[in-house]
Amino acid sequence: MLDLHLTAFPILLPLIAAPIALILGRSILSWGFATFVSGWAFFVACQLLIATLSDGVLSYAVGGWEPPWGIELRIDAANAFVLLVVSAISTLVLLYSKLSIEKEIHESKHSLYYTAHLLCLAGLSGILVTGDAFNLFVFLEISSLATYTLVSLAPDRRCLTAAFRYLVMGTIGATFILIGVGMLYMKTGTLNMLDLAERIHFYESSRTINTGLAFIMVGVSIKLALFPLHMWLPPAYTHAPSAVSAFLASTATKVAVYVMIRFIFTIFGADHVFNEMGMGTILMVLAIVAIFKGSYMATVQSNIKSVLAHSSVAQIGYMILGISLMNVTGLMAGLIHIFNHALMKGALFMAVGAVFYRMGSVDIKAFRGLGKQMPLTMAAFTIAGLSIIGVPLTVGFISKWYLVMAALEQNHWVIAALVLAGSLLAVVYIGRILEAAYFQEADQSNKDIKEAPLLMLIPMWILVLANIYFGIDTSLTTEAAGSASELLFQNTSDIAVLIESLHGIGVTSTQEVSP
Amino acid sequence: MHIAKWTVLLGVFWILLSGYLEPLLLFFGAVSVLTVMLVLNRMDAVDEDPRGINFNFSFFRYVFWLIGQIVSSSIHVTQLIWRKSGSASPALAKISVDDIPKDHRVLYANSITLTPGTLSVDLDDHHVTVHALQAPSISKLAEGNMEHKVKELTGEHK
Amino acid sequence: MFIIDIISSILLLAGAFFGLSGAIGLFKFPDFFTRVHAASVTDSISALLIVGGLLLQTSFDLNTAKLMFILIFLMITSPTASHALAKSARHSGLLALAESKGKPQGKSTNG
Amino acid sequence: MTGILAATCVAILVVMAMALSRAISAPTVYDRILGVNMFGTKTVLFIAAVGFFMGRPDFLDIAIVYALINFIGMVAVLRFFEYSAPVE
Amino acid sequence: MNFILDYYNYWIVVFLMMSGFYIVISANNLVKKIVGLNIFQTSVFMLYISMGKVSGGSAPIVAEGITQYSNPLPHVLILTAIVVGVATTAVGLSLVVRIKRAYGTVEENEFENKDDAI
Amino acid sequence: MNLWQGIDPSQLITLSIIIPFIGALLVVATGKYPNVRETVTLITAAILFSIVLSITDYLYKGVELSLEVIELFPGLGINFYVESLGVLFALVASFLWIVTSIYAIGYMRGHHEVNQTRFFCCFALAISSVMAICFSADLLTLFIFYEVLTLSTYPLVTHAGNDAAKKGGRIYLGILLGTSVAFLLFAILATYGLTGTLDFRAGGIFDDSHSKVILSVLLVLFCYGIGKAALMPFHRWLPAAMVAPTPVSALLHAVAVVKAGVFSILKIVIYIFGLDQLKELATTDIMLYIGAATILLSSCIAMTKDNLKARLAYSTISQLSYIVVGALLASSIASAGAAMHIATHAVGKITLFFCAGAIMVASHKKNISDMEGLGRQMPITMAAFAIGAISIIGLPPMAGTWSKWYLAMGALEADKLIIVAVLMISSLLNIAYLLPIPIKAFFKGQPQDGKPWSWSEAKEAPLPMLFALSLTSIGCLVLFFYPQPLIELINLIPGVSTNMGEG
Ligand code: NA
Ligand code: NA
Repeated sequence: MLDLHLTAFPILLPLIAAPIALILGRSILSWGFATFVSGWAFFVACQLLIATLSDGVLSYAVGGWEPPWGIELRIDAANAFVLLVVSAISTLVLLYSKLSIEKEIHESKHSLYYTAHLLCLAGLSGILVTGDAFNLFVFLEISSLATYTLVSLAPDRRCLTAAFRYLVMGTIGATFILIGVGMLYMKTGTLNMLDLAERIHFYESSRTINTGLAFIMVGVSIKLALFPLHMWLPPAYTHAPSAVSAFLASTATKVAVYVMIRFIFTIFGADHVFNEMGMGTILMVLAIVAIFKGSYMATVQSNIKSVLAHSSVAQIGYMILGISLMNVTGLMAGLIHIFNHALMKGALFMAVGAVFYRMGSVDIKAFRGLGKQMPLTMAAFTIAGLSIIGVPLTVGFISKWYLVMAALEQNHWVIAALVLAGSLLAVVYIGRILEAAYFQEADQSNKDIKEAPLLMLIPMWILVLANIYFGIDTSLTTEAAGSASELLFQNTSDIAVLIESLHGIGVTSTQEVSP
Repeated sequence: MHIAKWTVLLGVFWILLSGYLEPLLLFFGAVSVLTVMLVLNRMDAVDEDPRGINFNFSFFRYVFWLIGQIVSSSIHVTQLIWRKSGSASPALAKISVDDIPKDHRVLYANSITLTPGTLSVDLDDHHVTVHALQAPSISKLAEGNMEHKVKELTGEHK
Repeated sequence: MFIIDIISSILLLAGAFFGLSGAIGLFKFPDFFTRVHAASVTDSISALLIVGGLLLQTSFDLNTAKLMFILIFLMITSPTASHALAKSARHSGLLALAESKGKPQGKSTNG
Repeated sequence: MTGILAATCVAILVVMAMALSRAISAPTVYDRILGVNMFGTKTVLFIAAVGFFMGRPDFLDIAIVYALINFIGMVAVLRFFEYSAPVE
Repeated sequence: MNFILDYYNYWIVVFLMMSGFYIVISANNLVKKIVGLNIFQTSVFMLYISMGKVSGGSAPIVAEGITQYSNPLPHVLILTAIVVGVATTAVGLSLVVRIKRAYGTVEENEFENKDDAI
Repeated sequence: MNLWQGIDPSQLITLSIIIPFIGALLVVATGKYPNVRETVTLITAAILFSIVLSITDYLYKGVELSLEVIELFPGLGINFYVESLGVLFALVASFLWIVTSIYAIGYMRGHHEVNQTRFFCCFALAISSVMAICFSADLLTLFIFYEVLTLSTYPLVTHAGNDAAKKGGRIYLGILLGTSVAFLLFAILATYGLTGTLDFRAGGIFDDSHSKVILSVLLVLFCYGIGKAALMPFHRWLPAAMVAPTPVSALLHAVAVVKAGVFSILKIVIYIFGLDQLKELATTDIMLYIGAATILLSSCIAMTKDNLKARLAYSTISQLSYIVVGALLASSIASAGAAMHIATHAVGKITLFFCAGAIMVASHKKNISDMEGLGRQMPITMAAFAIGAISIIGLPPMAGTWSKWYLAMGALEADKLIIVAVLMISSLLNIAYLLPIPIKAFFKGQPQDGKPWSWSEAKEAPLPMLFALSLTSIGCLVLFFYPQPLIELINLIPGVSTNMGEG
């Protein structure tokens, strides 16, 4: 059993490192320091995942205050898994950003960038690790504020309006969550998630709790950019600095997906949220629309980062679809896609960032003929692109397989077909870019473009190779996501048992919740 | 000397407000007083130290007199308010402040403003521009009664 | 001790009365500068009386000191605020009713 | 005695309401500042009065803080108008 | 009628929330959007505080002779939420300053077409 | 002959997949020295063929070869198992890889094609994935390497890198990826959902507990999901891929791509559905008639094509449907015919493509109408073309006769007389669009002075190409006279036999 204080490390390390990175002042120093700290946080995340997989849930009362009064940090397979993803991506993006921000952020703001990045990491880790609903809101805002700052650091002035819109929508989302949590507290008198789970179901069907649920679901949907509340994402990811887009696309929305999973499965109980409240169908429909709208929009953009941003909207649709199917395989598909999508989008955005580093533009015209001039970058883009399409031997295939399998288990034949059709759209928007890179001649101006520097290629290719490795050896992802979804379904069935004992009636014949 | 006086004053003020005497809280008090002093010091470097009004007995007498003025002029203005509208005959005038020492002019202007009915709109080197609700208020002011009282404070009896 | 309550009530009610009349003056008076006078009524006499009334409620303890501080603070800052406001209005060219009606300015003493 | 305090509180509230309505429907911007400033200083009195009415004189601390903030706010607004003074 | 009177605090919350929300959506000026956001957040603070009220409970500051207090927890939570609100407003306003410098205006309809033009 | 006696038999499977892969890497490594690169390709091809031969030897000895590589999903992963149908395809592919490499060396040099390294590398990768398809033990492995084959051949199709290549590549990838993801993957997942397994098992994995309606739908999804079998209307990728140089067409048509398609259909029919299950499905006949229609229609279209490679492309589409029809007749002998047709068609069609390439290199002629009297300049090529044509038509003494014979017998056994008629008609059509070419080449366009033909007039293609196309044309003959080993191999396939009355 590892020392429980370790559970606080994922938050403390980046939080303390953030001001130090600012004080260090010189870009090279704060870069080195930030990368080191992020690497350390990743190492801790690994330890935590191993510990949760072997010993189950880790609980740590912050400041010695026992839950449900004090704030409790609870780490189980689900959040340890996502934490691993977030800290890994953060480290790689930091490694990558040294050169990338040289061309995109003014020298004087470099330390600020690293500080904001570390704060964002601290916030995200906090959201994942905390077991207290209100504390979750606070960390959510910490990470969001850092995100708005990060987005606003880009040279292009459109990042400012994008950041502002992101701030407005993000704050509304977070405030909705605050209202929801408030309503839960109003009825149950507690904020500890587990305590909430038990007390919520003491009431047959309380309007306050259901309203709270509605507010939370909408608030989280804004945060994870589920269609139609995704308006803020495309401009933000398009106009943010490339390193920031890489980091956010792979982590920020994913953590929000985790929050939705946590609320649905651990606190409210999937059966209540999906069947009694009928949110299952709503999420399912929105997810499918998100898949098609996101993919379609991606095919018509000329700015490649905008293509990837819209593609993210679609990929989030896949995750939510997985969750809305309400079976273990579906949830597993959602959780695994969090991991897989982080690998894909991270690599893609890094590749685009490398193109920007050399070409100074991310328009599709800039990609012409890059197949020859930046072979390694474009190879990385191709492989990650294939992974988005879901070609076998890449992680994309694994996610797609589980998702369609989950749909078929619930014999939603139509949905299974729609998911496959959706992934074909990815062929179009990725194909378009590859055609530009490999079949179109570069115009004269960029004949002498060289390959991206090593420091950008290494993190990019680590992600690309991970895209392939975890597409073949799926043991880690399957085990982690598997035990996570088992656990989450265990929470749900505990709640179902609780309901039964409370009301002495048989649990209504819910959708057969196959563990 | 100036710094010591202020430190004591702020310390007392801090304790008055908090009412706690535990060492930890006193320490926090000391820290906040210190910070304020630092800022004050920096500000002092900005403009020279004006000779403060000395809080002697005559000052308190003046204050009580002023309160009396406030009460009477307030009553006067209130009557004006309750009477039919249009009875106010506002007037604007400049009154010389040459005879009042520089550092007491602020007190003089504030006193004018504090007593309802008269309002010091502007204060320059030679005049204070006064706006009054009723024209006679200005002439009353011009008689110099308040001016006299302010000058008494400085101990220079003409 | 009964007497103190009576006095305190009187002061409070008087303070309230002056406050209300000042507020009414705010609406009745024709131009900005006259309204400043109405406002200063509430700032000065009304504040004096109300705080005075409250002072009588305290038994000479910390609260008394706090009330005194509030009173002193208000007495110093409200005239300054009114002055600053009037000055700013004047500087930006807002004509007082007196000037705009071309009335002879009040008798200005010795130059 | 508490009745009188209640009355005073109500009176102050009325004054505040009138000051606010004056601020909203004011012809010149300076009337608005005057209204808002008056609203601010009356709030100080209101908090103090309510404190005594509810038997919690420690509200005075809040009154003090509010008085400080109100004055600083007033000065800040005036400085802003001093430099870029749009006269409506 | 008593439905409104009994829950007057919640009506205030709803009123503030909707007006804040409306301002955020409809305001053209970015600063007004932030003002709207603040009103919206304030409504949530009201919601939390009013839920903490214990009938007959005094303000949750310990004082001798007072036994019954309102629930202090919502107040503490809202202290944090206020800090978060202030931080968000600060970031928002700093963005507005930079938008003003970059676009020369803070009116949303004006800088909408500035970018599409290039 | 079994050169690889020493090592553990099931490792041979790994070798058969890894060797071409290493070959591909070596080709890239030695890209700058063409001669070294070519020898590397040839050696790798030879080694591979020897490995496949030793696998065949083990198969005859009844040694079970299986290999579990890795588990992708709980209970599902990449696993290999050697069975006779797979060996048949592996033999065809590995042998023809050698021949095509020899041919390609001549063609690439003769036609001084650009970025040849990429060609040989992708060729090797394609073969590697073909080997994996041959020996896949379950539908998931088959699907994975089916997709890898599509992707590794995409750069070959878009070899020229110009706009036409891009358009061709777009149709190629669009249809193949589209059908495989939308239909095939969906069918595979549905099968797994229904039966809980994807393993190829003799007699099929479905049983009466599964609803016939769903199975019928699955059959349609599988048939159309395998776009490489070029069933109409999903056949347009094949003519679109004509943009690629001839060796690529040879690879696509004869060696790897289309073969993988029909091979997969046969495997699914035999090992997933099982022939007797097939009989009971409503859609079997529907797909059967679609296959028949494809045979006839594409033969007709082939006649209209003046461009030789286009005609050969449509000829392939129709020939592929022979195999699909053979499989769907749900008779053991028809399946035997289908399996055999894989080999015979491969040999025949590759000869024709080699000739087309030779004609292109030697006389820069693409259109059939310009080929009159070409026999005098290119006697060997034209002779080979004739042999290949006869084999495709299915007349003795060429290999094609056997497969068509068994197919006809199968049709009779399944008493589907209409199919017998279709086979007849299509053979006639084959004659119509293939035989005129060599005939006109030899007997038309005599020189005015009536001088008898002499070797001096010959302007043949480069030697390696000639060697390759004559080798394969001889192959057509050999397979006719000595079909025994092939027939033995086919009879090893469970439920498939070349003699009548086996049901
Ligand atoms: Na006055
Ligand atoms: Na706020």
